Amino acid sequence: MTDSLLTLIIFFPLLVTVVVLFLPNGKDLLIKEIALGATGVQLVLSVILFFTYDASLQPEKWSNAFQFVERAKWISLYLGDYGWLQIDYFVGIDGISLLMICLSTFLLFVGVIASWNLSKNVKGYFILYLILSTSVVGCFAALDFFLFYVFFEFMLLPMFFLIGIWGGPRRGYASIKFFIYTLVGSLFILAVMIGLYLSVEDNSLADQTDEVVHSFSLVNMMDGGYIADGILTPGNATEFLGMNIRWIAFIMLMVGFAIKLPAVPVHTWLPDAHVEAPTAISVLLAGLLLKIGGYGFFRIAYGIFPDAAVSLTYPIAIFGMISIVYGGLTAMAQNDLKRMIAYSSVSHMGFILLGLASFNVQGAGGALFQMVSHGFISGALFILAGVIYDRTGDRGIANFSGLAKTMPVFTGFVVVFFFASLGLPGLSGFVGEFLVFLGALGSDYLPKWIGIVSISGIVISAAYYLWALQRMFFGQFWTREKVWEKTMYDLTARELLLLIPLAILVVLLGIAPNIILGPVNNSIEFFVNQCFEQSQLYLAQ
Amino acid sequence: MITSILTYIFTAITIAPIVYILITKNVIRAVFSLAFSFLGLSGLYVLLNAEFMAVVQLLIYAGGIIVLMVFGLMLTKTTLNKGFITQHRSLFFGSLVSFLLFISLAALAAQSRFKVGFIEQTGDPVAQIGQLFLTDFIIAFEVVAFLLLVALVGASYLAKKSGE
Amino acid sequence: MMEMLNPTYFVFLSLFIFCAGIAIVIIKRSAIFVLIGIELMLNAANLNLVYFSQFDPGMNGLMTSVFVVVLAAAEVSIALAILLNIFKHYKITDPDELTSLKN
Amino acid sequence: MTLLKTIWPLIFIIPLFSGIIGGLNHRQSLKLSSFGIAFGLFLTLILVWVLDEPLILEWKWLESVKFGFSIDRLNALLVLLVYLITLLVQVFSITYMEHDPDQGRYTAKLGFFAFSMIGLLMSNQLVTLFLFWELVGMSSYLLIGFWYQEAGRSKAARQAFMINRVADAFLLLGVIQVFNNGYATSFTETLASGIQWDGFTGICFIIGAFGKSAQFPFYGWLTKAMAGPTPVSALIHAATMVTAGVYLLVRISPALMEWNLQVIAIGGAVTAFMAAVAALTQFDIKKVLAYSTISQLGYMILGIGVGAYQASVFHLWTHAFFKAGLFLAAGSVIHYMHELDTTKDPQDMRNMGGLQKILPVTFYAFLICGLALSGLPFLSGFLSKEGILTGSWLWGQSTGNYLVPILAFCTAGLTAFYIGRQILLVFFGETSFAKKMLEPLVTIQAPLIFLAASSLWFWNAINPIDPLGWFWNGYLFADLAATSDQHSILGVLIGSIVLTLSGLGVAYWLFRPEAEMARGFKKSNEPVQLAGKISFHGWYIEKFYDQIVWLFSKVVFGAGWFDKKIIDRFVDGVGVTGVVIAKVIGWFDQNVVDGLVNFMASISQLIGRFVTSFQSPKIQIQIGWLLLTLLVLLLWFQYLT
Amino acid sequence: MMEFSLQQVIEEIALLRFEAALILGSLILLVFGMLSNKEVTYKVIFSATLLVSLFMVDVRDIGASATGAVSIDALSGILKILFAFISLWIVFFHSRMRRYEHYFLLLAIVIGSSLMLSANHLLLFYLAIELTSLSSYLITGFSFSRKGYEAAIKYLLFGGVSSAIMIYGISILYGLSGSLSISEMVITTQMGPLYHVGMICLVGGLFFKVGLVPYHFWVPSTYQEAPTDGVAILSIVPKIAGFALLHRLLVNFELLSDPMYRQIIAALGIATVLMGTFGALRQDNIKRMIAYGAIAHSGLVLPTLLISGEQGGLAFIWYVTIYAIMTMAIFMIASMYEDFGIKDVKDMKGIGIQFPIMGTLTLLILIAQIGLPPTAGFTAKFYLFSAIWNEYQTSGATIMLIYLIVGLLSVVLALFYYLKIPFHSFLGTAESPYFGDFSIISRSVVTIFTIMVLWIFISPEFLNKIAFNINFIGW
Repeated sequence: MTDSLLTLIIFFPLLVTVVVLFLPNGKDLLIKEIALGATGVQLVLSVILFFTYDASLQPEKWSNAFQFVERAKWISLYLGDYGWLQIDYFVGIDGISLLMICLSTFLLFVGVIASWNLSKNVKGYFILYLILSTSVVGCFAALDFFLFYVFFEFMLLPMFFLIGIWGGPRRGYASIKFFIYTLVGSLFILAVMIGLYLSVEDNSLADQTDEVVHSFSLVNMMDGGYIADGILTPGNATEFLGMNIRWIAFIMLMVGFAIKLPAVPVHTWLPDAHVEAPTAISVLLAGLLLKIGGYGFFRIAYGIFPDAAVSLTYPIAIFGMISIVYGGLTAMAQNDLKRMIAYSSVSHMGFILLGLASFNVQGAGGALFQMVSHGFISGALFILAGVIYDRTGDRGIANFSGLAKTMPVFTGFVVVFFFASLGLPGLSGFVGEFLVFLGALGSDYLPKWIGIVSISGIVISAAYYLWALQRMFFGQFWTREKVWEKTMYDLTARELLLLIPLAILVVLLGIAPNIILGPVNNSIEFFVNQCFEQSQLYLAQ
Repeated sequence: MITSILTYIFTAITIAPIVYILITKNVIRAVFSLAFSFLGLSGLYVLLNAEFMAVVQLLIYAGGIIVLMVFGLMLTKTTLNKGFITQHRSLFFGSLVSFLLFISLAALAAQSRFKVGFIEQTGDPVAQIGQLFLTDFIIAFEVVAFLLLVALVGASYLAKKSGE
Repeated sequence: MMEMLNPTYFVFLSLFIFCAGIAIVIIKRSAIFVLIGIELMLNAANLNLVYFSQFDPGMNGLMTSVFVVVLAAAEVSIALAILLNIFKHYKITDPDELTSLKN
Repeated sequence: MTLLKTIWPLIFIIPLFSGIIGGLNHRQSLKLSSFGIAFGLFLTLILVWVLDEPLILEWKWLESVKFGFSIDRLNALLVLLVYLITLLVQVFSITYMEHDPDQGRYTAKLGFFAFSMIGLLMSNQLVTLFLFWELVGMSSYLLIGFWYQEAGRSKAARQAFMINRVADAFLLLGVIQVFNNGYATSFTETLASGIQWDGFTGICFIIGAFGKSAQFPFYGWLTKAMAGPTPVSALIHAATMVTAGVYLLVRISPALMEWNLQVIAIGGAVTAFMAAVAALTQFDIKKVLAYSTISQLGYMILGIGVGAYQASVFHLWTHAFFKAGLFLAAGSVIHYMHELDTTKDPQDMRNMGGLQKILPVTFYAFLICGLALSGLPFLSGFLSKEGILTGSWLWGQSTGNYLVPILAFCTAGLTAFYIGRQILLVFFGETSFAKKMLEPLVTIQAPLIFLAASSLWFWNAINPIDPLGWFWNGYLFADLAATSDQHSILGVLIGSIVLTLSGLGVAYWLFRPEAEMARGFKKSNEPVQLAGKISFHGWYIEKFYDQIVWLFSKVVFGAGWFDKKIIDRFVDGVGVTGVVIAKVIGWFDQNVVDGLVNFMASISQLIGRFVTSFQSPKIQIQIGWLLLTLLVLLLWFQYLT
Repeated sequence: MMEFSLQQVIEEIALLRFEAALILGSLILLVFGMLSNKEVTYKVIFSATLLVSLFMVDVRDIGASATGAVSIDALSGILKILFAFISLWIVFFHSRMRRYEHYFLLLAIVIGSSLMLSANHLLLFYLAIELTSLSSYLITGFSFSRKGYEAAIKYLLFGGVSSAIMIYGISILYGLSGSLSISEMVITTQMGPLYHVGMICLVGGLFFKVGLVPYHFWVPSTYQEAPTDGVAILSIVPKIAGFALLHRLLVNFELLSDPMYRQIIAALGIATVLMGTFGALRQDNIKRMIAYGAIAHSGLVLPTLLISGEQGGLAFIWYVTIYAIMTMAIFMIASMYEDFGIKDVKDMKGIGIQFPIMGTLTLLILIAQIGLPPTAGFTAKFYLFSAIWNEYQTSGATIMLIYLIVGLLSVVLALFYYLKIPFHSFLGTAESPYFGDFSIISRSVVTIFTIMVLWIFISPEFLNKIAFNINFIGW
């Protein structure tokens, strides 16, 4: 069972997709139930994964840092002078991907419930949804760059259509913008991927030992299995625009993933996409797709180019800082609740950059925790924004007032998640931020002022959340359209079902963050140490 | 000597109608002058030891294609008063392109060395041609037969449609 | 049979016919004219083939020219079949007035 | 020890439970939860009784961060105080909140507050402290904004929280500094290690403490916090929460550098003076008390700065009682003002006067507590204030810096004056309300009487003039008593008594019922001369905040504009993608679908048109192009070979 | 004079048994066509002919005939199988009462194309091209619409000029070398510069067949107006044959050793890619857009001919196979939309929502056309670009780098024009719902194609094996 557990988790929804494909059109409820079941199975399997994961593993190299590894030859091709090209089906997890997979399966499950009310073209929606869930999980589990890239690209189109068909009034614009931005980002990644595969050699699975075998194995890339004169081999003195080619490659990766993350100044697709996407898709967008950018930083940008990462901590941290502060400030200027939350995501994703830039265990752990916690919190926030939108078809902050009177339970949840998002200790949002600050201020690579300026982020986030809270939920009950007053009812059982687990998780993680950080601590430490050691090694070359 | 004179004569018979075609706007006259040109060409063929080809030229071109074109003209004649007069267009562009092509190709041709070496002809050329059709060129012969069938089937089908 | 003519003579002659065909194809407005131009171009090739065939014991050129003539006939017949239909629909045969297929 | 370990979690959790239980039951929630709190109080008494050695509890929160509590005598006593005041406030609220439909929510919030406050007091690890520090802030926010339907109140709640949040950011920075500089991360270890923190870390903590304890320049939030229900003000914004900063400074003061302590002393003194000045001219009954609280907190902070932290803790203790008493009394006044006449602002002192006869119990409670505040001998306030004044005087002597003691003494006089003014204006003179009302239920009276009674000296010390004779002094600072000797100095003693009396005297002279100012008071308006304006507007601290907020909002909207107009466009403007998006913006709104076509057309405008221009629909032109291309190729060959 | 022997003729015919079978089948079709009025009959005979001829191909059967007119290599065997296999699907096009002439001409195109593959003599070469061309002109006219005839006559005139130029080039080459056999023709530098003229004219004839710049003009209007099943054949079979033949020419005449030819061919290829890509951006008509896309595809196949060694051959086989599959699929889809009366992209609003499966299949096929994962289109482009990159690395020719960049650019831009279709069909809203449904047969066939495209991406071993089994010596 555990041998192919990962494959099962990844491809189970795809299997179900085939089933759904052959269902007749009218059976909406059945399709929803099937989708729920599929993501439920995925969730259960990933919980099993979480508990069977061996937390005590202390690897020495990346090649033995991964568990549940499955590897099979996929494409093997002789390229003449270039030797062999080798693409594997290669999946496996370490602590970082473990958390991401668990987060994904949970949010995907939640997302199905969140889209329960859907009535427009249900079948198409859930087919896309299930494809998306396969590709998201696959992305987190892939250890072959090519496989990663395939899953990465695979996400694009379902998302494009999920926004474009089931989205809000300006969905066309938003989806195109999302599509183009992400595509441009992925082209950067593609370029680096090709460069990398030309520069590495990996004979672990090949039959031919007399020839050079170029493989896409991320593990091999992280362990530094370079050929002597590859274009991206450390020590290669090739320069471009006055910078070492490895630095260039790292920057390209950073740009590619920063678009996905997103970091200022390439974040502008995010608010549009979020605002127009349907609720469940916003949840996934914020909860998962952004995390793929962060995960890419961990696994690919930092894992493979630690030397460049060490040398470029300063600008990365500054971009992180700008994202935190600037994202917060812009969030405050928004009049649309969803837009505000979207910008707050930009701000919170800045912490990931900052944490990674600090290059220590606290920072990296904080970044990882921030990804998980932001997944839950932003998911819940988008569900909450969706509640209002469901009732009224409007989300303007200025169009409502005093909702606490008519929707007390709803307001209660809003308060909890707003406070969680603004980093109230005791809720999960704080832990990530705290660790990131701890890392950033304790980093050997960063000046103090970056951390200090970033701390102002927690004030700014409090400012916009509380302001929104005051404007929308407090004061006399009022809505811009009289009709809405009648449609304003409190949370339904289904919505409670969505929000209560999220709230419990947010509180639980805030009080006892070690339940998820504990098992993966070895992985994070190994990640940081390995990055550090390899960076020294590479820089010496 | 005679051959040379004949060659020049036939060349003139070939070129003069072509020049007329270039100048004229009358389609029907152009078609008939084309026939004259072909006549000249078959004369040249005779001089070049290709009597069979000369006959074919006369039969198929002068007898077939020209007639076909005339029929075509008749069937698609637009209006009486317009007659068979057509117009020139892109005169400058067309002349320029063809003139430049002629100049540059001629310049190249003048520098080229063709594979010419006189060989003794044995036997009847026409008989040889007949033999070749059924030996070396058997495939081509059959293919062209099929091609004609295709053209026949297709053209008749199209023509039938136009008649409907 | 007779003295050899300068090869460039025939090459030039065929070149002239070929270029004249090109000029006709481009300049004249009538479809029939264009066909005439094409025929001239084919005949230019034929002239070359026949001329050079003298020096080839396999008579490849001569044979080829026969096939070219046949093909020319087939092509003209198809062209006319299509032209008839065009005339039926458009009442014109000038190809440059057929401009309904635009970019 | 086992007993401790058993009751400790109970003490910790009871308020939360009583809050939840109370919150579930709507009508009787306050009563129910009062029983819970009473039980907790009982347990705390046992705790205080049996506690000898500090109890430390720790567990791993993160790999490198511990989560931990410790219970020693200081926080046990303060927990007792929290319980006590909470109980009184809850009892008081039974009547006060009688008609409020949201009583359950009120109870829940109160319980949550008490829980957070107790957690704060028990915290040993700095992270734990910060956690509860923020929870306290949040519960304060929720309670200030309790009447959320009034826009002003929820706004005040937000502003109060935001000001706190700014200070909290510094506290967080300080905590992180402690971690990163390798200092001990808990109070007990800090004390044991004897390591001094660097000045920056100290300042971060000081700013954090100043924020919570409403010191300059953060004191503005406390006046805003008065938007909450008055019992809440009594509990949170007088007795407990605001003293968290004092408590924190008491805890960390051993680790602070000398100049840090000076900052504390000067900051406290300045705040004490400024707030006292501000209290002079207020019309709002609660605002006077709020400024008074700020001023008294300034005393406590000052005390820490000058090294008299025993006196500070003592003042914290006594102040909790008499200030809670004052607030509850004011609450009682407001409650009945509200019942008497709903048209007038029930908090405006200009509408009051002569309430002595109508609310006798309230009057006496207010009087006693007020005099305790002013520092009359034989009342608790005198004792503790004496300790601080003495400490400041000694400090002045040793450092040569007399600014702090001078401000402290001035404040003493001013305190007496403004509280005297308030008592006179509220309770004396003519009443406009004809009917005499019996003061009602025991739930209102009992807390008042209790608090007034506990403001007498003998509950605290036998000797009415020796602050070190505080009963709890030996309990709390047994090991320290020998090292510092701050028994009152005669000069200080006399000076403070004289100042107090003269302050009261001037107040009486100006505001006795028959005096001109007292009679004109009811129709008086905001002061117009400069000094009065400064005082009335609390040194314009809110204007100052407003300026900052205004600036901030400009930045915010600037950022919003920048994002929309510049970044979006700029990023979009880079590269092909950019042109696409830029065009999209233009077209999409009108016609989503055509946009795609159009922007593609515009990208490829030059190339595309050029390219397709060859694709003339005219066949002969096409052939011409073909031949021209061939010609070009031929020429190319001709020239290149 | 050659020795005459019946044995030779039989041998020659035996080498061409695939074509012979097809010709025989087409004649049977003609006969039955006159007897029967049922379209099913034509379809059955058509497919039976192709099926039978499939068994006539033996990849191992390599050689040249005694007369030198025909020569067969492994590549032509593979491509013949591909032709027959791809053409088979034509019968699944939903058609409105086609006559037997239609199928007969489709067969003629296939016959001409496979003859092209076998041609070693320039006469046969010319005849095969003309056979394909003439049938193509006719098939274009078989849409029996105004615009169809217009496209046909334009195609014919353009093709006539092209073939005239080609035969003129052949005549020049003949004059210079005295031979018409591709493998025997001896080219020496002493011949002088006219040789290049002949060569350019000759190669031009193939450029016309595959639709490369500057011979691409006929493509858009023909693809737009010809009957869709005809275009499907037209855009796949003669094009692939043309490329194979072009490769044979380039190899036999050793043109690739001349950097000048490489440069010119590469430059024309780049121009083709740009022309196709940018031209497609402006199109609204679905088939015209696909036509421009096909031009771009041609431009992308071209560089594989310039790359010698296994890489080039592999990239070629991959690209043309995937191109064949996805082009057949896309035209089948286009014909299905035509049945709804949809010819323009703008008419497709909301159709993907009403018919989600159809929309998804369309989308997947278009993704393959663009060359994105998870479709085999990506793999093909991947091999292609790898090969170009390798060529650039080894030869250092800048033009190959430019080729690579332009190729990548075309992928990006392809995204824009191809995705117009799913964009409209999914994101647009229909003014009124579409009536009717897609025929189940066509849908299943498209599904099969889509699965093929996906499956080859996931499991490329099969195609790799085929590609490796061909003797690439000489590529």
